[in-house]
Amino acid sequence: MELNEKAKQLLETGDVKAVLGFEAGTQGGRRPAFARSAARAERLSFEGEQNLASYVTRKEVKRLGRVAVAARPPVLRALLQLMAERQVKEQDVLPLVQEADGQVRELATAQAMEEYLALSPQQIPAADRELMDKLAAMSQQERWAYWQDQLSRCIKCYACRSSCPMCYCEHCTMDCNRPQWVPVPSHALGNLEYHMTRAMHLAGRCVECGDCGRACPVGIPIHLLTFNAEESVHAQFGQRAGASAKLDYALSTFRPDDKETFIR
Amino acid sequence: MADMYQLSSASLDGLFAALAADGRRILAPTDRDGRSELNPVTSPGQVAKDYIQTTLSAKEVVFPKVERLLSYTLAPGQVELTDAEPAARPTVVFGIRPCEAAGFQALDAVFNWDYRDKFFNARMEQLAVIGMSCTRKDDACFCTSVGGAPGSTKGSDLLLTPTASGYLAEVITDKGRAMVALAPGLFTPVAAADKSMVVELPAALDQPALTAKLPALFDSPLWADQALRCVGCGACAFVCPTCVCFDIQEEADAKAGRRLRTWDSCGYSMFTLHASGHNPRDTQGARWRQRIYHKFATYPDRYGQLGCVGCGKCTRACPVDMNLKEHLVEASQA
Amino acid sequence: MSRIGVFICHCGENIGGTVDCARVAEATRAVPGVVHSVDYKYMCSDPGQSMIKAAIAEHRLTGVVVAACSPRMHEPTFRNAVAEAGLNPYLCEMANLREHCSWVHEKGEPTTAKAIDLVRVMVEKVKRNQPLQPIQVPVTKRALVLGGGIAGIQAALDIANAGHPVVLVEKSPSIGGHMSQLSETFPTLDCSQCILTPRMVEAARHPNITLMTYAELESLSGFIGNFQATIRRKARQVDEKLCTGCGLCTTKCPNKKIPDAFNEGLSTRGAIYVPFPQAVPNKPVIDKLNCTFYKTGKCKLCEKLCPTGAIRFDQQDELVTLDVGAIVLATGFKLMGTDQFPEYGYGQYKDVIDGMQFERLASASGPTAGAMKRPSDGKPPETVVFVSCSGSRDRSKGVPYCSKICCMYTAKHAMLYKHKQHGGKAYVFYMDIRSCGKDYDEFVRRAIEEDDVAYIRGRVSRIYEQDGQLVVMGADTLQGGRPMVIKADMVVLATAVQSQEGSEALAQKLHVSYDPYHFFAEAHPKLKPVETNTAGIYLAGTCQAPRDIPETVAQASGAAAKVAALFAKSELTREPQVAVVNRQPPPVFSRCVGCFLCQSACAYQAIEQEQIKARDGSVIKTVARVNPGLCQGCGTCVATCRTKAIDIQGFSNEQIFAEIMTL
Amino acid sequence: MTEPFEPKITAFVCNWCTYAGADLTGTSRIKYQSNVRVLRLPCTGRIDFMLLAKAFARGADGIIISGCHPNDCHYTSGNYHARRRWMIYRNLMDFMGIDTGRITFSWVSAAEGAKWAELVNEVTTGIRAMGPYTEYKQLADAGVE
Repeated sequence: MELNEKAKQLLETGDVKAVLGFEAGTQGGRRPAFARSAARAERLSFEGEQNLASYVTRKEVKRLGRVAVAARPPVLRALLQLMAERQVKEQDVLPLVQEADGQVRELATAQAMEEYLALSPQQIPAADRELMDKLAAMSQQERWAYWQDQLSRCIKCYACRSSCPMCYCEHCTMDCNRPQWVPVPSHALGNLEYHMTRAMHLAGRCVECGDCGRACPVGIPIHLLTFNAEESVHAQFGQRAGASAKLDYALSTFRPDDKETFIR
Repeated sequence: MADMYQLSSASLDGLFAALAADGRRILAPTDRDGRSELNPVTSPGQVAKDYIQTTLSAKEVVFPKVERLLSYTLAPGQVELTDAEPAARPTVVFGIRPCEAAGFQALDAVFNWDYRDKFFNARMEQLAVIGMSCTRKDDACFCTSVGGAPGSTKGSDLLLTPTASGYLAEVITDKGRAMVALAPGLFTPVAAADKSMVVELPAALDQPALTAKLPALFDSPLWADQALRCVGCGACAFVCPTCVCFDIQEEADAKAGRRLRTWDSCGYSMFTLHASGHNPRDTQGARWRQRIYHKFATYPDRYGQLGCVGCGKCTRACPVDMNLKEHLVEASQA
Repeated sequence: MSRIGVFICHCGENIGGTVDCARVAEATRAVPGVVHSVDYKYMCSDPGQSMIKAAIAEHRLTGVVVAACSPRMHEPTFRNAVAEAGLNPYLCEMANLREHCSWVHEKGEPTTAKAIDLVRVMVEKVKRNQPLQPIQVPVTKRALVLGGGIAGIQAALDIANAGHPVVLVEKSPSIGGHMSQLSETFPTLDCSQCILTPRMVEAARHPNITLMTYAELESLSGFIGNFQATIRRKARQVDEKLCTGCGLCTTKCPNKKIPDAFNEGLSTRGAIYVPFPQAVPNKPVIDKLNCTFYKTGKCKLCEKLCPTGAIRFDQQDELVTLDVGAIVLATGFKLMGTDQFPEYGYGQYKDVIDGMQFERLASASGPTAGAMKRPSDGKPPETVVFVSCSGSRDRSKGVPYCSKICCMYTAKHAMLYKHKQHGGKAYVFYMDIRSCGKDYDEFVRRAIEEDDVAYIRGRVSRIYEQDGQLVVMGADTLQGGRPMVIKADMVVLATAVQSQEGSEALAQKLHVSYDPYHFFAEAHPKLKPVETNTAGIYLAGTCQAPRDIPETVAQASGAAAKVAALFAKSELTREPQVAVVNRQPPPVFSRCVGCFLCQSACAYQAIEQEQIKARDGSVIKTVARVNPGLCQGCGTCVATCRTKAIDIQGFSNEQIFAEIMTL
Repeated sequence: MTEPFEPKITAFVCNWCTYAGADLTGTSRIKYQSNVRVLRLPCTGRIDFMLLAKAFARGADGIIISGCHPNDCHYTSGNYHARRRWMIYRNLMDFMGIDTGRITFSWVSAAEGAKWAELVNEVTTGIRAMGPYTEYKQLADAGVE
């Protein structure tokens, strides 16, 4: 059974009010698509890249009622993290995964999601890993130059923030103006502080889907920043975002024997 | 009618040299890992080959993403203001598409509507546009549905159209004439315009009809339905050649500060948020509708022209492929 | 628009000698918002303070910066002055020109420049200060004391005598604790029971004290002044109201072979028993593990015999929840068992006993009625070896600390032995003698000089049994480590004092921190020795660290005094420097997204959930709320909050941000 | 002849340990270089990483962050939370090419007046040798037409 048939079924039985998957888009591309009727469900499939979990926290989507979501591991991780952060309730989403034999399986409970994820190792795409290593090998000045060049092209359209499943805050730090933590204008300082802050706010919360980088209209690899933050959390504290629906946030817990090398 | 010339591919070098010699900065599409963006160039060789569009629009040349309006210093009981002077310099934008070239007029409509914007005008005066007719198109293109054309001269000072032997150069304005005058030797007059290489793009919708029915569609569920996919970022607005919304930001401490103008977008949930907490456009559906109506109802209403040139940059930049053409077609069939 | 007054103090020459105060005042005048800026010799002096008060009135100041010494020194002084002038005290800040500037830098331009910066920073801060009101928290004037030993009894009596109700909870069937097991007490050698039992009775009779013996704390919630404690009253199987304490049941119980814990296993008791003759309450309890009925389903002899029908086999544990305003922890200690010493026979040798067992042997109310008889064969021991520091100060035993009481009670034991066993020989192996305390060293000297107890400075390496005797192998380090071999009839190990069973679990229930050995941790080792890091919970006695009776009693009274002080007012006042969660009018309500990542960052459980509801009662959103009674104002939650929805009064984001922007 | 570069050092310290420690430096009359400007916060746990970024944006050439030693936190665990935050933030800054050599983290207790003086002197001397943090200062105007 493909997603479209499963979707029809779920919509007809009323198990869900909408099914979130992918459909054919412009220039042979794929894009997210909502189906709220069996007719619309026809075009749905699993084939697509965006992390659909970023939709389930939107109030317009919450109003639809329970939604089924075509889910790859990053989506499941995002959903679990969102549950841990009390943004989504287990009963409000129905993740659908495609088994090796093509069958569509429902992962109705957080536990089912956790078990499914346990079998799919999380790793950064080779190309990204390569670039991160390349950057790590550079001198600090070279890295500075690299990011200044990249970020100079940022226009602060916030496509990265809007596409991120964990950037669900109704009132982002960027929108705080008493004080104005981060300059709103997209100048060098505004851009640097925006991306730095975003990365820090995703440390221990980033599910490494890479959607922020994918969304960037000018092609800045900003996902590497959140990857870096997430990876250093994992390396130093052994925690991974989205591993469980139980909150385990590295930066609001501690161990008296946390090991660092730089504090005098 | 405009005077027309033949320009050989080779003589572009000469043209660039002449423009540079005249002290003009040349901006043209260059290639950066698969995307093309507008950058300073000195020779035609640096210009990207067979691009369809740059990601960002040329509007940033006259309406930069961040510009200083004024600065000030504070002392007890006194404020000292210094107006900013736009650092406008002679600039030629080379090779942008007719759709995008047409966009400048939509910007002008706002910046010179009830108040003449010093910064915009200073930059406009220094700007000359050498457009380049389209020989290719993609699924995002729909200029022909909004009164434009792949070979349209609108908005260009000089329009180049590729031909078998080089380019057809159509001089549209005095600014164009002045550029030709910089290197007359390169331009050979021709009688007939050969635009055979210009791509065909059938209109996708009847825009006047759509504009006419929009008022009736205002309360249609269509917009909310289309907007379900929208993630509410500002990519579409920021790459748009005609989107003109800006925010004024103050950066100051106790003793001094500056006032900046920076791009803004009606797609943001906080764009219309009131201090009271009330938000007249509190759903993405309402915001998406605003975007369409602003361009296809309000603009014609107020400025007698459309707020869209059909370049499709928004569609290409959108992280979730909110295809504008497609949505307009859907609306006109609704 | 703010109207800030700045007052630069010379502190005589302390600041004035290094910093050009006049220039600082002048430079500050140029800062927007500053309407008054002066310097003066001594701002903290009366004229100095009056100067500030006058300026507040004259210039209608909205904020005051006093540039003088450290705020840790004079902040209260100046805030009071400001308050007396009718301005909210929290609109006054201090710039530290002395400790952080004039005292640490040379006279000169850079130092004055720094002084100017420090003042400007505070000006920008105070511009953004909010008037704050001290936080009032209601107080339930009833105390809970956990532990019915001498510490708990003393604390309970003191609080009760101060006029406040106290609930005294003891997990065993009787109050009294370890002290009731002691024979005599050092350094006076007066009988422990004689001085303790009157206190026990007083506690039991006191109108303000409710005794809950054979009970334990089940759970605790709430915060200072407002705790809810749930107590489990374990089933005695005896109706305390009906029971007259006649003792018929205990004497007739067919089951006689149960080791008597009160006598440290040196005697036996029945399955229904009273721990000791002077027990309070003097009511028996059925030991369900050993009672024949509970094992076989038959017997119930006691029930048949009981003249008042007080035996209740159907009795169940009951849970009672109490509102209390303060808690005193007095849960005491335990002694390390002799089985922890392989080198001394793993506790297998009957005649190798610990200090508490010796107390029972020496006690007139003990199994031998105070006669010196060794456990194995009841033979009077002619030679007794006492080994101090058994386990204490020994990392290999996991006890690096000194148990503090052993030196003294070992001297006491040796004396008691000598007094009871004329001609007997007493040896004491010791590392060094710690007898600091009133009349303590004199006491030890008496043991050595008058009762001629042989003190040997050295450790005992091994003890083994050989034809009815114990061979003690040690060394005398004062004689070049000369090997010592003593044939003894009994050995007394002064085993280490350890934290009570279950201390860690209890600490976690109470959110009280504890040390690596599970002794409860005081809030400050010097200045808050009876407080814990959880406001409203206090410490008494050996649950905090090993200590002797007088120290324990003193600390118990200290804890009681803290409780009495807390109960002196019906509301307690706390500094308003606490975190607050952003609130806004609908439809936003709050910037908080309700992710509650802040919750686990709070060391004080101060972050609660608050449901924002619509008129119809439906929940619109759930957001964080900071309980000002619990919040201590560290601000960790503030730095954790992504949406800047939590801020901290007095060190707000706007204030700190402005300070940075000034530099 | 231009005058020698004097670095601007911003220090973020907790109220209970390092601020008190710095007070002790004063009462002990131990001298140190005057470049540092101390900002007092209740606890290192309160120090939002963005405050550090702001100090750089304001033109600080060096930053000191200091609080109670592990186990000594007045608020029992604020410094532990801070430490974790810094461990991540420092990595990120380095990855973005920010010069982590310009930020010094330390534990200075209320009893370590001398350590505070040493710390400030070492940092000041070190940063003076490194020169002004031009790279970061330049951000202020870059990207503004």
